[in-house]
Amino acid sequence: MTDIEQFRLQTREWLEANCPTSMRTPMPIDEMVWGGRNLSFVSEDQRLWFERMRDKGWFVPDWPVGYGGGGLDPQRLAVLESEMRRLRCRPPQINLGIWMLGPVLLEFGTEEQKRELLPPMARGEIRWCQGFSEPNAGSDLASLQTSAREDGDAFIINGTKIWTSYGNMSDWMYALVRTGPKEPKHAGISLIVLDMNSAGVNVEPIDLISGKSSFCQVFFDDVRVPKRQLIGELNGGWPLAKALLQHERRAMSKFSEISLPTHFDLLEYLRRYLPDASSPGEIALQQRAVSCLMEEHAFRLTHRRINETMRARQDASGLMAISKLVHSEQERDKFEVLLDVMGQRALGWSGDGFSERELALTNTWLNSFAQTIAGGSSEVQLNVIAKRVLGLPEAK
Amino acid sequence: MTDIEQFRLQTREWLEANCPTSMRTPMPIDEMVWGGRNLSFVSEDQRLWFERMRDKGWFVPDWPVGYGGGGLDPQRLAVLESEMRRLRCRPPQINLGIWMLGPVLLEFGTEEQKRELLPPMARGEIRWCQGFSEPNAGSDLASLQTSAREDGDAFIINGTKIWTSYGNMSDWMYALVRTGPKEPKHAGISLIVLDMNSAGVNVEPIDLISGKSSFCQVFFDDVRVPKRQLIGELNGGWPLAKALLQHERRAMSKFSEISLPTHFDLLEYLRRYLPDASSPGEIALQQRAVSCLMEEHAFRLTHRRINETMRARQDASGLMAISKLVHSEQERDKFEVLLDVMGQRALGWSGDGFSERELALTNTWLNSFAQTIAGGSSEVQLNVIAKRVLGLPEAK
Amino acid sequence: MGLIYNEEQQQLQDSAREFLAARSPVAEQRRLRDEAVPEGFSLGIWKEMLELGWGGIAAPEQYGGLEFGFQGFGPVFEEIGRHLSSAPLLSSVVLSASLLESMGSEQQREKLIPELINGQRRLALALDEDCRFRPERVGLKARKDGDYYVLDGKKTWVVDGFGADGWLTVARLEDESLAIFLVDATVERVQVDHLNLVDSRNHAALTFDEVRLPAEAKLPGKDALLALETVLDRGTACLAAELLGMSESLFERTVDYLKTRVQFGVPIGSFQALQHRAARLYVDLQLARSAVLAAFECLNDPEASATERSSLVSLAKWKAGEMAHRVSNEAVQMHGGIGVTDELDVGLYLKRIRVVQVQLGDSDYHCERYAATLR
Amino acid sequence: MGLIYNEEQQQLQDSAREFLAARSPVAEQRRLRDEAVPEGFSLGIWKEMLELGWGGIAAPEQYGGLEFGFQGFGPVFEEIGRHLSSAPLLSSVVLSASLLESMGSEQQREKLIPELINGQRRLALALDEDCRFRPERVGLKARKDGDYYVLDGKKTWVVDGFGADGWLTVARLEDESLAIFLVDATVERVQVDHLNLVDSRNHAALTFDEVRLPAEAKLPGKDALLALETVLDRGTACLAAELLGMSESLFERTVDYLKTRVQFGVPIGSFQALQHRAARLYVDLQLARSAVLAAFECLNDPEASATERSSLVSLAKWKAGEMAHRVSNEAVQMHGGIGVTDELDVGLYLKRIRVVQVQLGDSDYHCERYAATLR
Repeated sequence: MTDIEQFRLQTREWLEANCPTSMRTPMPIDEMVWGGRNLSFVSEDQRLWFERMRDKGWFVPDWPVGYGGGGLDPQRLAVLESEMRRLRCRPPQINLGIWMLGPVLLEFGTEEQKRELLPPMARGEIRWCQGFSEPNAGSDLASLQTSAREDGDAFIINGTKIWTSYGNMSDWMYALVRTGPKEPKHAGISLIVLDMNSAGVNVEPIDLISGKSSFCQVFFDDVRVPKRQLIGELNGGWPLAKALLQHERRAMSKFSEISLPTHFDLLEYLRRYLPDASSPGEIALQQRAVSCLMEEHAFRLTHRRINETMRARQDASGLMAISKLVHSEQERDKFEVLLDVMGQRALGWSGDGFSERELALTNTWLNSFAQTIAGGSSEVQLNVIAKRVLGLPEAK
Repeated sequence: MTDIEQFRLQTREWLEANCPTSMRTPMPIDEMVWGGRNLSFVSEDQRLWFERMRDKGWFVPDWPVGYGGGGLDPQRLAVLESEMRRLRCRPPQINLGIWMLGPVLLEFGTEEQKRELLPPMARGEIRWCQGFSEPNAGSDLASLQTSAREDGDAFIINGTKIWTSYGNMSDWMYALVRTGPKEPKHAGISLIVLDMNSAGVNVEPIDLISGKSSFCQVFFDDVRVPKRQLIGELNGGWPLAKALLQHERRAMSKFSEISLPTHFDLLEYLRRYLPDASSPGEIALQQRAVSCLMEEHAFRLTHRRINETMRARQDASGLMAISKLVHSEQERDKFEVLLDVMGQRALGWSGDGFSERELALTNTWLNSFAQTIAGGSSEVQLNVIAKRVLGLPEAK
Repeated sequence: MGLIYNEEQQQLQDSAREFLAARSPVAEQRRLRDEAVPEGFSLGIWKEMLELGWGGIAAPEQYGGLEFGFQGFGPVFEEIGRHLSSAPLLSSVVLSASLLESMGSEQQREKLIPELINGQRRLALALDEDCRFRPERVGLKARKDGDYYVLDGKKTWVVDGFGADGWLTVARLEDESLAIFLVDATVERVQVDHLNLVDSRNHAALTFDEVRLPAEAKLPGKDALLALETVLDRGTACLAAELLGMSESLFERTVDYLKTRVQFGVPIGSFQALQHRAARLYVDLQLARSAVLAAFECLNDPEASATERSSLVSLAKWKAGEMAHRVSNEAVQMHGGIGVTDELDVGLYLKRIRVVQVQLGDSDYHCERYAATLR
Repeated sequence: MGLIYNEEQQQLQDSAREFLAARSPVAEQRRLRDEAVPEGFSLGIWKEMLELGWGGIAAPEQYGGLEFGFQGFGPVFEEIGRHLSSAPLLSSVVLSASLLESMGSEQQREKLIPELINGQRRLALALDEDCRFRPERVGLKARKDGDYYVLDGKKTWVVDGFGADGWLTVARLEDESLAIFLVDATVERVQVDHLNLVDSRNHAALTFDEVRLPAEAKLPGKDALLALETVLDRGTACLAAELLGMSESLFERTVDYLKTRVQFGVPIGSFQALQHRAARLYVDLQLARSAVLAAFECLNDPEASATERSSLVSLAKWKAGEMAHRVSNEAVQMHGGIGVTDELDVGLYLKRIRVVQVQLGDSDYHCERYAATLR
């Protein structure tokens, strides 16, 4: 038996012995364990699974042991992941620190920063949030304005960050700030990390058209951050930001893999709310709904095609470039049809007059508007396809 | 009785006596009289009406008598026009010279040019065509390349013009040419007139996707044009071109008033080709066709609103800016639906297998593609609405 | 009138705009929502509207109306839409007073119409039973029992039904014909449930559990379905005007945003893709306005046939609905991240537009109805 | 196979592309049109295609086929579309040979399939009678008369029906069931009219005036409708692949034009509005490709149910048709003035796309058929 085969065997045994069966089921969004100072569990199994994986260093199986990781090589990492998939193990902890900041720290951080920041991250003791977008810097990140002025051994931060997920429940933030106000836009940006408990940090959750949300706006009012919390070079944040954004894309896809967003099956609703279409208007609506289902079907097939293309080691970049655009727009289109099918029943806001599922549908519908904007708006996606995939010239 | 009332009475009597009754019916497109050297008539009435109006100078009722016009003041001109409308008199002659070049000559021409060019125009002896567009200068007229090089008392013309309507049946052309190759784009353009019989002029009709067309491409190969045929200043053609384009818009609307384009009534075709929609697909198609009819209805109402707005002396410029766009796109959309309704019956090209009307429909459908391109493409129309009506900033 | 507002209509629009901007701006709608005012409107502002004479715009002088003509509601509802204002003008006046005028007894008309016009009384129309609008599919039963009628069944989406003084309730008689009953809110065995929709207005569900009504509660007029159609056409045109007003306001906000919001160093309105999309919205807005004005012109024309009327009203609601749909979606998208926050008014418009799109028939319904006029 | 071509399919595509680019480029289609070749294809090139083995791609070895599997037709029809090539591969092989295989007698199969595959014989399917595709609405009657059948009625849009050696004709028997007759072209009282459509291909109308056929002309297989459905699914998938190939070629030409055509001093492809529209076409093309490949995968899978098959085939034709429609309209519009001239190939693609969109069912038909699989 090779070493790898042996590792697979041991891992399988360990997982079977240590992953509670209730942690081998699909994970509802409110059963995610986020780590951090205010750690809490909804079940004993959840706590056990968290602690056992933490003690193996397997929150971050491929990080060096010295920083609290599992020290696995890529081959062993792949084995662990495939065994976890096989048993359908839930991820024991979810944390932007691990997914996004960690890899960047490993690449760009000083030894001191790694020793200070990575081990608590690897133990799930700190919940991290991200400070990138600003009210005047959405798609155009380079024009961010939150400033970090040098003052002795510290930076003084002023400004505001927006769309920070769970900003109100996080312990630390990694943020892009402007340290070089006179440099051209990209050149004056730095990456810093800061404790959300620092004096002068204020967090306000943002109400969306769909109601309460996990997004926050974070305000900085003369917040003092020690200079050693600068990651990378002063004014050298842009390449780090790009690295982080790449990790973000990977994290987003991982996130969508493990989370179970409420899915509304158009066909099911058609059958329930329009069981026997008889008038011309109803029949036309039904056919429109079917077109919508067909578009979804074609997209599911395209998703499969992406996987097959990658497995065949062919170029799938063009297909991947359309994926977010198509998915978010199809969701929006589906809700438009659902609204037509359900009439006012799809427009309930609260109260006993509507079923829970109907209210969830309204909520998801209104959230769908954010999906064609957040994470690269449809317009940005179209620009990318036009330029990178089709090779059309820069807009004049 | 005022002079004007008397003029109205006399005009009415004269028209009733001199306009043959067959010339008081709607005019099919192939019964237009275009004037020119190769004048021909399809009926004796047509010839009579042409000659009688010519002899009154009423091809150009408001031009000075000295140039062959009728010498009417604006008030009398309005009377003549309203009396002709009342009797539904056909226009006795159609000529781009009268509609477009004439007014520009009257404003910008030298006395000599007026004496030489206007009277034959006023008698319908010369058929004029227009040389503006070039293969590389469509929407962007200022980048035209047909050159006129000075050589003694003449210009030598080289290059090509495209989309010249009836170029192969016209006697003279007014053309924009580049006389100042080094000046910035607008500044090096001049307006000249030339005899299509000149040596070196070659005309080729353009075949369209719909088949034969009245559009031509005109080639100039060292064509010699006397300098006195330059209209306006050397390199001063741009303002004249703008004036001509304004007359063109007016001429186009006049032309669409008097011509009877083959109209295809969607409702009639729905009744004939989809008399009893029964399957869901057919019903959905029918409802789609009805949406199309509703859009047409809303546009007809908008047309009426434009008229009412203007009569009330309110600003109708925004509404007028959408008119061409909406009309041309609705026509195209209508044919898309007609194709769905009629299947292959809408796709006949020739032969006995199709009715004449079916073949005309195919032809009109294919021509409809030109309508969203010619005379200011839909893209140009949208730019105009965005900038002039909505006041959005110039595209960066 | 015609397809542009005449002088009186223009004056009405100006005064409505002035009044609503001052007394019932979007912020007021936000307040009503945040304070969860159960009626969904402010009684005080409603009284002020009636003092301006809005209640009597179309009503005959003999019942205290101004007899201005139905055309007067066009500019008023446009402005109501523009300011997202909320009031029982549609439910109690346009629908209920009109229905009483055509179906009520002389006694009912003389007593009730003036009260509706001056706000002493507020009625609502109880018609819908399904999630899609189908006025002919009435299942609520009215059984004759001696001198009484007994009503049994359910109504839903009763606009302004909560807190109303009564409901004009459409019911099916034993012979399958339709009848309209004036059900006083004080009557027993009617359960009223508040339905909280995304627009935070007043919508109610009514449950009639063997409700006994005196015979005179049944409006005596003949052919309830025909009367209903006429009245619904009026209401539908008003909703189309409301959609138009909302969309125009939302479009103006969006164009302003395109001019002022800077990204990549330029106003985003200089991006050609957004320019073309904005231009297409403008086109849609203009076509919708023409259709809405034509509907009011027709409603005001005593010579217009029922077919003409339903054709033009359905065209107006269809086109205004389709247009409002596009405008609201694009408004959110073009505002980007901030467009999905509750802080901006864009979301309030979007939500109200969706509700109005559905009320009294959505696009599919009105397309079908327009098609029927082509036969 | 899967949703990407495997190695054999890739080879087939490469060789088809090479062959068609050399022997049957768009210019050849233009020549056939200008010379008004009545068959709409070149016999020589057809023979060459058969020599390449295209006739035998799916046919069993026992009848001289290659038994490569139906998946082989995907890349071939894609390339046929890309080059606008014209040949009776669909009519004589995909439709007719398949139909004979499932419905013919052993004798018929053994004699005819090899002849179809090697081009000795050419058959066409005579099914349509109406202007919209409805395979179940067959009106042409077949009456039994002693040892004979008498056919009476009309067929239209018979693809490659002109000059064919015979027509597989779908007829309705006296008991209302469907049957398929092999009608030899030499038989009397069949009138063949050439229908000249915008794509200048071979379309025919057939008139059967009391045509007497021997009893064995009726294919003996059971359940003609079921067999027909299977065969039509194959043909439909091939048309979807043809649409895909045409659209991809047209899209590439358009993107090239956007990059090279200069207006106002810049390539028009730098205008953002056009960029976004081009990007959306790319999206549509990719979704359509996935659907087309899935249809071929399913047709090649012996375990797939009839429902799965019709669902995926209808999805492919629907999506490819909708996509091709958009691509062709935008290709003309983006090419501007020159896009409407006959000089450019854009118009030839547009016209062929419109015909293929309609053949074997347009988008409405396939949307309806897909819907039926959801029940």
